Amino acid sequence: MVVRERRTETGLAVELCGIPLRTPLIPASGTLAKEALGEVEGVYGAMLPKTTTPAPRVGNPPPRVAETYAGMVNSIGLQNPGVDRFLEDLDAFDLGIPLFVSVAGDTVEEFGALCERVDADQRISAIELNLSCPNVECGGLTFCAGPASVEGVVAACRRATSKPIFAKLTFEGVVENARAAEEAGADALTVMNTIPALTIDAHRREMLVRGGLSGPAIKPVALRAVYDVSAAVGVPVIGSGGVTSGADVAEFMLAGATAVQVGTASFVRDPKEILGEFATYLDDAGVVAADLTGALRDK
Amino acid sequence: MVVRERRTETGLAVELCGIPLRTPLIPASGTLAKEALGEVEGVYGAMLPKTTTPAPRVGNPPPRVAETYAGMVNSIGLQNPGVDRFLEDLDAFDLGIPLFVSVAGDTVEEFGALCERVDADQRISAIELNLSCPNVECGGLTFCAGPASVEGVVAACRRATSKPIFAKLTFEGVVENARAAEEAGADALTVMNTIPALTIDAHRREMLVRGGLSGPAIKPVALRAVYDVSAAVGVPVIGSGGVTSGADVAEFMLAGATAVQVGTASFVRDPKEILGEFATYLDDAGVVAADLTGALRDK
Amino acid sequence: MKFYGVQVEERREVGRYTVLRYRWLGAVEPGQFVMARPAGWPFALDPFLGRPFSLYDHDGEVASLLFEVRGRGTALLDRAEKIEVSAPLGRGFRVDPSHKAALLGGGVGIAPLKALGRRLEERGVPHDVFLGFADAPTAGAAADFPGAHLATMDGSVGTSGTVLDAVPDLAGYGSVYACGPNPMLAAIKRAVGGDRFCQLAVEERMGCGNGSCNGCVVPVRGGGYVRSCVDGPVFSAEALAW
Amino acid sequence: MKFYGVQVEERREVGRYTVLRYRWLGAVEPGQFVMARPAGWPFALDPFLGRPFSLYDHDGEVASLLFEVRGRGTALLDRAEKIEVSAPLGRGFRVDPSHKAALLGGGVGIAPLKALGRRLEERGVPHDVFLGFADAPTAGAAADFPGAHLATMDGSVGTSGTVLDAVPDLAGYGSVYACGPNPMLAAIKRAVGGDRFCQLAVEERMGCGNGSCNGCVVPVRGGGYVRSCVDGPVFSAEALAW
Ligand SMILES: Cc1cc2nc3c(=O)[nH]c(=O)nc-3n(C[C@H](O)[C@H](O)[C@H](O)COP(=O)(O)OP(=O)(O)OC[C@H]3O[C@@H](n4cnc5c(N)ncnc54)[C@H](O)[C@@H]3O)c2cc1C
Ligand SMILES: Cc1cc2nc3c(=O)[nH]c(=O)nc-3n(C[C@H](O)[C@H](O)[C@H](O)COP(=O)(O)OP(=O)(O)OC[C@H]3O[C@@H](n4cnc5c(N)ncnc54)[C@H](O)[C@@H]3O)c2cc1C
Ligand SMILES: Cc1cc2nc3c(=O)[nH]c(=O)nc-3n(C[C@H](O)[C@H](O)[C@H](O)COP(=O)(O)O)c2cc1C
Ligand SMILES: Cc1cc2nc3c(=O)[nH]c(=O)nc-3n(C[C@H](O)[C@H](O)[C@H](O)COP(=O)(O)O)c2cc1C
Ligand code: FES
Ligand code: FES
Repeated sequence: MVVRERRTETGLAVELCGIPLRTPLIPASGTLAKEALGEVEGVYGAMLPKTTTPAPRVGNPPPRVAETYAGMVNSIGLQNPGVDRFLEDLDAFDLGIPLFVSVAGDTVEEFGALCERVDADQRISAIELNLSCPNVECGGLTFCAGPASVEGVVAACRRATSKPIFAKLTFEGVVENARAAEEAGADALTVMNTIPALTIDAHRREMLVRGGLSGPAIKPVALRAVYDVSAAVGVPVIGSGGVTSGADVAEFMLAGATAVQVGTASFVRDPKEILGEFATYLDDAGVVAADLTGALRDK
Repeated sequence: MVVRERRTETGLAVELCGIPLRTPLIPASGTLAKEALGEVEGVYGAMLPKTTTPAPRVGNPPPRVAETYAGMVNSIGLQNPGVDRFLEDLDAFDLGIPLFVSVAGDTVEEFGALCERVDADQRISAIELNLSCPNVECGGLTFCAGPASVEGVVAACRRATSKPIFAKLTFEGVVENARAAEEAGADALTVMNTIPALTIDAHRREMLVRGGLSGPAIKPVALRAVYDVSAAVGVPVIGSGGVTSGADVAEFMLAGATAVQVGTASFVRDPKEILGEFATYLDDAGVVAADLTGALRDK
Repeated sequence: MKFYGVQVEERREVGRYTVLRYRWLGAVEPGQFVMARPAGWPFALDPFLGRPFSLYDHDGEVASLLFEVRGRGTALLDRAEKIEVSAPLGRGFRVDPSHKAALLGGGVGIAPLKALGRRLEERGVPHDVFLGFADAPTAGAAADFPGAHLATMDGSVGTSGTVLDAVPDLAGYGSVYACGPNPMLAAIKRAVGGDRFCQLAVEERMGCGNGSCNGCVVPVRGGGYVRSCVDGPVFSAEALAW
Repeated sequence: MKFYGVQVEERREVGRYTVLRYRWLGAVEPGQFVMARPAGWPFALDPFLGRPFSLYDHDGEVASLLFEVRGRGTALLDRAEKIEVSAPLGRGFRVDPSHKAALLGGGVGIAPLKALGRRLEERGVPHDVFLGFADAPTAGAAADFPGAHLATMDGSVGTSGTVLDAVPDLAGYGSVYACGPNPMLAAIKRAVGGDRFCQLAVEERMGCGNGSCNGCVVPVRGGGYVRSCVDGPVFSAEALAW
């Protein structure tokens, strides 16, 4: 397969906050289980498990997922075993590539404590702050809505760890929040999380899922956010939102992303195909991945 | 066809701000040209042409539209002949059903002046304020971003006209903006406009269209906005965003909408089919359209 | 999730349901499922998510799905000549070799019972099959289950009532296997009681099918939720919190 | 926009292009186009928008489209057995009966020239056809235009250069009809000059095809834009601002 070729292997490499990535692809937090790791061998440049929280969370009652036109709405509610158990089981995600973790707290203090906790762990190369999960009201939109709260959380985390911090932002006010996160010392910005959405079963006349929209449907919105944010800040941007094909990966990098996360698409496609398409795109264009970042504006 | 049946005809009727509508469907502003009126006979409960502005606008240079996954991004730039010429030609949109007009200004004064101008015109039963066009920077997100500016514009328009005013809102901060618009005297709220988005041609490495995302892709986001807004305000809500099928119409009404706008879908389907599906839905469910509004919460 | 494009070798209707056959080599456990959808190019956008379906039957070379057209996904699948399927997923039925078995299926919940029945045959485990349907048209699917005892809600075929009403003496069975809507499974669990071997195949809405999305959870005893796509879809009755 | 589901009666390849034939009764003007896409149920999501294609040929009963596979839309259309098409749209070529005509097509811009050629035949208007292509493979499409003069950018077939280079004496034609990429049309407009009858068929990206979205605009003399789907796609050269 294309990605096995030496030339392409090299052509796929990028660097994120000084961390070398074999490919610019990263699994979006919450979309790749350890049970599925066998399917993604060779695809990703870094590993990123589901967000962990201070205490265990059972998550929301079903139904938790519903299909929408070219996308899905989910309301998982950050189900996770809590940070202690999470760190115990973390070795399962060791694929010999850089390991990132995503953390979410309900308060500034919790975020800080989580980072302090993770800071001590040598296996972990960077921390993504989930500032934007739309279905945890406290840790979500309400709490992390504005630049002030973003700045507060990131600053607290900055004090708590020397590891690179990625602030994962939601779509609302993304540019202002991005500037605030950079100000407060974020090393990179993940743009963006799901968009608040709702699905209804017209025939049963009942609400199905109130949560976040993801998948191809939101790609143009995420692309706009990545483009605007990377124009407004100096730190690297990690693109997330609807990446489904190799061309999508290229579009996000052209828009300004240094690395790109694949989430929902991995539920409906073999991620190897996405990397293969991207490698073919690079070969056809005669460029290497690292050259693409922001190449749109340079034109 | 189903919609011809007497019973269904009656079952389709709704009332919006005291204005009786034969069906709950309204063409979304900017998505139905007079050249296409022949195709929509019998479909809509009211007519709503493209937004007009004080002076003529030539609009943005092409490309203005690009397809996305289950949607499209447009950047028309409010091309229109200006309010004088618009009113001269308005008779072309007289289909014997209530006639609404959409107006947009770059300043509070312009909005007020437009409403005053329109107020004198007996053909017009209501005015929609386009507070949210994402590709007119001045009249768009920057100018009309927050509750304060929304309140300012609506208040000025309220003073300028006794006709019902619909404030058309964008997705960002929609609930706060909805409350502000109601406070300032809006008679109804149109929720929502397109979502800021961007498309890129990866192979040509160039930007295609920077504008607003519409179509099925955004339906779950609009549904969430309609649900949250109708829970927060007392005035009727007009749903807009991705309505593509009869079931979609039902979902928006169940979420709280009194009437529903069909935009992008009319480019790719015969709107008659959408009304037909909705009429069949009503027959199967044994309810009339007016009963659906907010029926989700009542359950 | 990796999807494999396969040709629909045969499409037939049984009762109100559709049966699609496609070539599939490799092992399949009774109670396992696949994610399926009509083929797309190079990926499918409509429907976007795969849909989970029990493997209805498999002879080592040809697998089949039995499904009811409910919404867009199954409607499109029903029209498809080429479909995309995942490999067999999840944990199937554990078999209790030592007791006479009752197999209970409700509606499309009959799907996993065919392969299970064959497995029990092979193991020489005596068993009876009981199928519950809404009405006569759907009950037509029983044609695929010779000798099965039937019940219909409207009483038009077999016993009047639920599949449980079709079982003369539930106590006479040392092990029970069931698949159907959650309320039916809960009723069966109550009827069987805690002391007997009882396996239930659940049908939750799914996103990914491989454990990644946490969308398909069922509540378990002791609190919390587990993912039915990797920890199920077949569970021991006592493990479930309903 | 109303789309009609039609069966693809015949699919053939000419050069690098695909020709699809489908039944269509009713009048068609040379230069008119349709919005087309593969059939969906009950509506299409992939691709979401129809794609505009000139009506390549029409004998009163069967219409055909000639297209190049560029992206997802044409790739899917190329695979389709059932497609959805709008009624013929837009303003076609006005015909100048009184002068010898030159028909110039570039790449897929050759599509509307076939029906136009026939129309000129019927009217007894003498005309020559000139076709420009990138290379020999695409030039294979000229097989559908017996007697046409060819040019290829790589010089592998016919004159080396653009379609204009294939025209020995442009001044010898009282009227000019052309279709192709905007730069080619602009060059032809310059070459022809303002004094002669010159009709250009433009190809802008479209959203709706019926005038509703204002997406397909071209700049016109005197400033501003007009919609090419209703005011075109064929324009008098002097009307365009390029
Ligand atoms: C492990 C497993 C095995 C299954 N095996 C079969 C089978 O063998 N045959 C079969 O016909 N069906 C089976 N189902 C159910 C099947 O997945 C759904 O009927 C299907 O997803 C509906 O898709 P749709 O797009 O047609 O309907 P949608 O448009 O998605 O929904 C239409 C209706 O179907 C209901 N529905 C949607 N998803 C499910 C679901 N997962 N379970 C129950 N109801 C649902 C919705 O509530 C809605 O009322 C199985 C489900 C699971 C989880
Ligand atoms: C009135 C009219 C008549 C046309 N007639 C024909 C015809 O007879 N045969 C034919 O092959 N094509 C014709 N075209 C062009 C055709 O519409 C595009 O090639 C098609 O829309 C591409 O769709 P896609 O999804 O495959 O490509 P996309 O994925 O949409 O785009 C792929 C590439 O095609 C280019 N492209 C997209 N749309 C257009 C467009 N409208 N015009 C030019 N380039 C475009 C894009 O820039 C991109 O580089 C016509 C266009 C118009 C407006
Ligand atoms: C089922 C599901 C679970 C998710 N869980 C998390 C999570 O735990 N933490 C987080 O930061 N983002 C989470 N997300 C958001 C994704 O990481 C991603 O940002 C978003 O889905 C947009 O990307 P996509 O369209 O490629 O999926 C989740 C998304 C989905 C679909
Ligand atoms: C091509 C196009 C032009 C539009 N022009 C306007 C406009 O002039 N004024 C306005 O208020 N909204 C305009 N809109 C937004 C629509 O009215 C509608 O609110 C939005 O598209 C979401 O609905 P939809 O998904 O059904 O299209 C336009 C949308 C499109 C696609
Ligand atoms: S379906 Fe995604 S975890 Fe089970
Ligand atoms: S394509 Fe919509 S106006 Fe021409």
